[in-house]
Amino acid sequence: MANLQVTLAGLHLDNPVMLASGILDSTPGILRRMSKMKVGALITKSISIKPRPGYPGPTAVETTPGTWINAMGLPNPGLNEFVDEFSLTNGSVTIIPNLVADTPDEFAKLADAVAVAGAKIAEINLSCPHPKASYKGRLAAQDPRAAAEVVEAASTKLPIIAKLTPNVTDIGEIAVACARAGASAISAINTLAAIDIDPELERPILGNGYGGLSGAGIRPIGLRKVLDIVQALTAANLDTPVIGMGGICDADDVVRYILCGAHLVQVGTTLAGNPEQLSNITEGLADWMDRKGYQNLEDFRGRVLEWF
Amino acid sequence: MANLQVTLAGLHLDNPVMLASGILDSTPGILRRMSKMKVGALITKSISIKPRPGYPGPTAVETTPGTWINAMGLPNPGLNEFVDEFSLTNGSVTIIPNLVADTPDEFAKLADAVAVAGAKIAEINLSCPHPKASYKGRLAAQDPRAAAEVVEAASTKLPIIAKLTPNVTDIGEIAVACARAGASAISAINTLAAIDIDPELERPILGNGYGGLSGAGIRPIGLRKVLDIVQALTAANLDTPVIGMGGICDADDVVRYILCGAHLVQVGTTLAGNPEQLSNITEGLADWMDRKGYQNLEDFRGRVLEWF
Amino acid sequence: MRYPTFFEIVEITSTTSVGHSLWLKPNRAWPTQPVPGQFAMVWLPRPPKGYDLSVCSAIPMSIAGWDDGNVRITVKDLGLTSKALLACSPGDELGLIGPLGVGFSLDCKQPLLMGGGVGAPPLLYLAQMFAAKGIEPITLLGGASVSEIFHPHEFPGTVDIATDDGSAGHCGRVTELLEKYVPSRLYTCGPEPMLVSGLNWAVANSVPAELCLERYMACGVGLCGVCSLDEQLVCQDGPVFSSDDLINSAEFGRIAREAGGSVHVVQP
Amino acid sequence: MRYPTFFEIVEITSTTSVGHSLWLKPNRAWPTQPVPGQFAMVWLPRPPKGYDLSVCSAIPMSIAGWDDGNVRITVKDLGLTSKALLACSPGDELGLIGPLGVGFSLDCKQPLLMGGGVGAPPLLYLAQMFAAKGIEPITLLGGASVSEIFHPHEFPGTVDIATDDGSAGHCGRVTELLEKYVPSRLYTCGPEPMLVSGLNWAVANSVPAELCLERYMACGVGLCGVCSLDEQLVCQDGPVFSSDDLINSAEFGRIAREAGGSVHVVQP
Ligand SMILES: Cc1cc2nc3c(=O)[nH]c(=O)nc-3n(C[C@H](O)[C@H](O)[C@H](O)COP(=O)(O)OP(=O)(O)OC[C@H]3O[C@@H](n4cnc5c(N)ncnc54)[C@H](O)[C@@H]3O)c2cc1C
Ligand SMILES: Cc1cc2nc3c(=O)[nH]c(=O)nc-3n(C[C@H](O)[C@H](O)[C@H](O)COP(=O)(O)OP(=O)(O)OC[C@H]3O[C@@H](n4cnc5c(N)ncnc54)[C@H](O)[C@@H]3O)c2cc1C
Ligand SMILES: Cc1cc2nc3c(=O)[nH]c(=O)nc-3n(C[C@H](O)[C@H](O)[C@H](O)COP(=O)(O)O)c2cc1C
Ligand SMILES: Cc1cc2nc3c(=O)[nH]c(=O)nc-3n(C[C@H](O)[C@H](O)[C@H](O)COP(=O)(O)O)c2cc1C
Ligand code: FES
Ligand code: FES
Repeated sequence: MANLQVTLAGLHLDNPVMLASGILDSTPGILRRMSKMKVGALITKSISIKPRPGYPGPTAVETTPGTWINAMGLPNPGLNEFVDEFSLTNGSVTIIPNLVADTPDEFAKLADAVAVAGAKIAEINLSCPHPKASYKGRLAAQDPRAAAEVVEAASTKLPIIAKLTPNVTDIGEIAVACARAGASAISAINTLAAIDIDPELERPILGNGYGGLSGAGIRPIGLRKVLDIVQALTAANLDTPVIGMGGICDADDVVRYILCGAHLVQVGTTLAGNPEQLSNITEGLADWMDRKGYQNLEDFRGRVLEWF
Repeated sequence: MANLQVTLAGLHLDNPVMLASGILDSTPGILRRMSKMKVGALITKSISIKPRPGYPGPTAVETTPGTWINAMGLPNPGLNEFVDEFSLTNGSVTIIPNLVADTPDEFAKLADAVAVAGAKIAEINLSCPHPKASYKGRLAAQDPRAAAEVVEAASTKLPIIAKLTPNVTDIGEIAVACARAGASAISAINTLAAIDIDPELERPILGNGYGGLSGAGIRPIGLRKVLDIVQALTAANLDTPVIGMGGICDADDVVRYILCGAHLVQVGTTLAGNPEQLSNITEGLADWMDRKGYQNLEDFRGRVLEWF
Repeated sequence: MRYPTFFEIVEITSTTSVGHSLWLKPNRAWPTQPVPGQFAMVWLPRPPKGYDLSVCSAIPMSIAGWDDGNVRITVKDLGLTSKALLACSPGDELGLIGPLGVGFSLDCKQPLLMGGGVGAPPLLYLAQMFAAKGIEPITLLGGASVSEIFHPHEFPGTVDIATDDGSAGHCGRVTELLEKYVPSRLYTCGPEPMLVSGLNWAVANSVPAELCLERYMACGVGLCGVCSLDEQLVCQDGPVFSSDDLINSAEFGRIAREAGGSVHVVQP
Repeated sequence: MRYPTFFEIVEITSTTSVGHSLWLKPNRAWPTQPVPGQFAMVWLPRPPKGYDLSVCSAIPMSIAGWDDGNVRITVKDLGLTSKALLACSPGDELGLIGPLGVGFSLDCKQPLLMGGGVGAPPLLYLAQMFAAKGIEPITLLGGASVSEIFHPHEFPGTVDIATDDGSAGHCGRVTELLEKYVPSRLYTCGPEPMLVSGLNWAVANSVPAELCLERYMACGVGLCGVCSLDEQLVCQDGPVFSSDDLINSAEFGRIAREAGGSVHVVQP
């Protein structure tokens, strides 16, 4: 039987399949359900210091089958209510808070609070691609120095996964900057900057106008970005693990990411209307490894790198 | 009846729907077929100075329905045979050569040759996203100065459409640099950097490994990039027209791009197996305008900009 | 594909204090007829004058009727978006994503329906579906006073009314009417305390029950999780739940969430 | 979805000088049985030792047979990729995208088939399909000498042979056999000059004809246009064309293209 175990910043996980931030993870109840799946860890919805109600709807629309545009607007109850209500210590599955903020100081404050609340590791969202229409600046994850500053500030408190946006010319450069700044892992990709327009009404579809694309259609883009990150880290002599995501729908897609060098993966959009798919994916990965005769993930991780 | 006419660098076109470079345009015969469609202009396959046989296959694969990854490798017979065989002057529809080269000088040489052969305007491909695996540098269209240099060199010979890659942090900045350097129009988007992997064989699907994503699934990304370009040009007080493309499958999609400020559009991948769709798209656009009571494209162009 | 369909308001009827009914005609037909209890996410692409789009959202609305592709919704004035919906006129356009969620089951010989407030409209659609199948439903309608009772004359079958002030029917809670009946299933929709009483009665009398619930919904399509009730998603596993689903719930009748997921206590 | 299926080579048969036949078993079944005349783009994900992947490509190969989901192709040694294909062994894997293009029509009472070289294998599959329908085909096979005639014993129905050196059957061109027959349709596949003679004979004798053509194919799926024959796409509108399609062609029998689209003249 295949052994799916993997470690992340010293943390032992049963398998490399994680729930992605923002999908079926915004309340303790739904996290409890997801923790019953065959899953290595659960990432929470992005948590900010103050509560955020989210953007006006529509917030999520399927643009082609299996591919979605969304602008939820990072709705969350805010740090205090989050820490009060979400138990980060006594679940059967590791829960990893995802943090979002505007400044390195705020990130450090969030990291401190979740560490005190028992989190062993946190993911930081450097990469929300749908700022309000008025926002014109770049995101932290679009600038290597800004990204490094945030990672440095947050990782004094607990190990940090730096989550990157694909909306950059050179994602490898950002990944290297984050790894050098102390990130324990790099995760990618967040959603692709996108909009959709209704031709009948001549207006944007989403309440927020701007949104991010995710789901089946973006998988070849996510694979390319993960490959770029793995290659850049290797070239810089860094062995920071990479968490791949973007369009994973089944076990084959997980295999694709691991073949490109990902240590772990996250699954998001495909669970819309089908949360149980998360377990199927993990089971399918074990089946695939058994069929191929692989004992451990290392037996095939990064196997396609030689082709590029 | 709606008037679909539009001008591009002084050239009068019957309608704003063009055939995109690389799709059904690599021989005089297939261009003749496409010129019988209801189409404003036809862009040729990218032409280089020397002949290029293209990459080994597989060259094109559908990753999700309607969305494709390809790495053709810019196959073309080279400038001399192109100029000999393709008539750029006496067709019923304007044929616009698309040029690809490595240096500004080469671009200028190509531009000169097609101008001599009768071309009234040329598109330059600054943005091929699937260089050979050995290539590590950035593309011209990923650097505003490099892009401007190429545009400047080529546009001394004839009016130039600068075709941009979406694989950049800030496409608006590149568009402004090209417009300032003398581009008569900006076209976008070329394909998104992508790869696909076969999990059974543990190798890349495409012969070239690296490829570019196009077709239905990328439309929301194309729309966002075109919006970014239109906003950046407007902010810089430039009225350079924009040619939008990426995932256009029907007349509604054309409307979406024009609502975002595109003056013209190009259609590519959706024609795979269905070349006649090009005429349907143009007819559908006329029907939509009639139903909406629009006389001219200006009546609705850029209409959604107020929302962003 | 969970992509919006746009509907033109063709008629506004039954403008009672419980809610205005909007009849909506789609620009692209829904592939299947909705099941009573299913809902749609509804929004105003261009709100009427005086209403600010930036504070309007997409909100869940039960399907309250179906006429050959046209959809009825019934809106109660509750807040910003519902006010804007109520200010619309025929000819205005709405966006709908739907039909969403799991509706009521229709395999029942002697259905008893119990509705309060804007819980009544989906039950009207349910009663009409039963009548179309030749089954005569009994419907209990409750409200503070007669003006709050949703269109009893529209319901096929028997209608039994209760008002708090006795201005129509039984003077008291609508749940007090339950003991008069021995149905094969109870179907109920309305304020959560009423649902709790209904569930208790059903369990005590071994009557299977289906209850249509409300929770704050940010996406409506099973992506975000904010509508969770314990481990269930109201937008996807519900909004209709069976008594078995709810009997051991830690949250039903106790807590609900607002935008962002903040908890508030359900008023008894 | 035009996405690759991977096939394991299960058997290699009929290793004649015309071509080796590879029987291929898919890892994922094709949804429909291919029509004779259709083709697949075939490539070697991992070429056998000594063959360099970087010069192998995906090349078009006619479907030469079908056995309950297993596909037969017959490969002639023509260049880099075909050499590598011929060096494969049972157990090796190939990638296929297909079935692609338009095949032969099967509604014909008295079919006459004429094949030369590796034009014969798709006609074998066609003859087998006719036989399965209870129609007895007549097949004319041509080649330079007897060793170049593709497996005449495998063809159901009558087989009539011509060789340039007279080592078997009629001494001369296969097209010289045509005048012996009055078929209801001519089906032909092989070297282009043979196809031209076939077309001329068919037109002169008012026999409808279907001709299976070859052109350089870069994508095989109707995206790039390089396989064009006049305004038609051989990969999509063909590879089987009717006499009507070809009779006024400026390119058929005259010019073809190589990789990149460079023109060369078809040798008469
Ligand atoms: C499955 C379902 C079916 C419903 N059917 C109907 C119906 O047929 N007719 C009807 O009038 N009402 C119905 N509602 C309630 C309706 O969705 C709310 O009244 C409406 O969302 C209020 O929005 P607002 O902007 O007017 O109010 P706001 O000013 O935003 O808030 C008023 C209150 O409405 C509720 N609310 C606000 N936004 C949402 C949201 N996105 N999702 C859920 N609740 C929200 C909150 O409790 C809030 O405190 C239904 C709710 C659900 C969950
Ligand atoms: C519809 C169709 C069906 C075919 N069926 C068969 C078959 O059943 N058996 C068989 O042996 N051959 C068949 N061929 C021919 C076969 O595709 C070529 O022999 C093969 O591509 C040669 O590739 P290579 O790498 O071995 O040769 P190369 O060394 O690359 O070139 C040799 C010659 O083969 C031709 N060729 C090369 N690449 C291609 C390409 N991508 N598309 C078309 N022609 C190419 C060119 O004319 C070239 O000059 C078919 C061709 C077509 C178009
Ligand atoms: C509805 C939705 C909400 C999301 N919210 C967040 C979020 O709060 N924080 C974050 O870092 N990423 C968020 N994401 C991005 C996902 O975590 C993930 O990076 C992306 O969707 C790509 O993976 P997928 O294609 O499997 O969904 C969200 C995505 C979706 C679809
Ligand atoms: C098979 C194929 C070949 C292409 N070749 C070229 C090319 O030679 N030059 C170029 O500038 N763009 C090329 N492109 C990019 C398209 O012109 C277009 O920018 C892109 O595909 C997005 O549009 P679409 O989604 O409508 O296809 C090619 C795209 C495809 C799918
Ligand atoms: S409202 Fe988002 S999952 Fe139910
Ligand atoms: S081979 Fe590309 S269109 Fe036919």
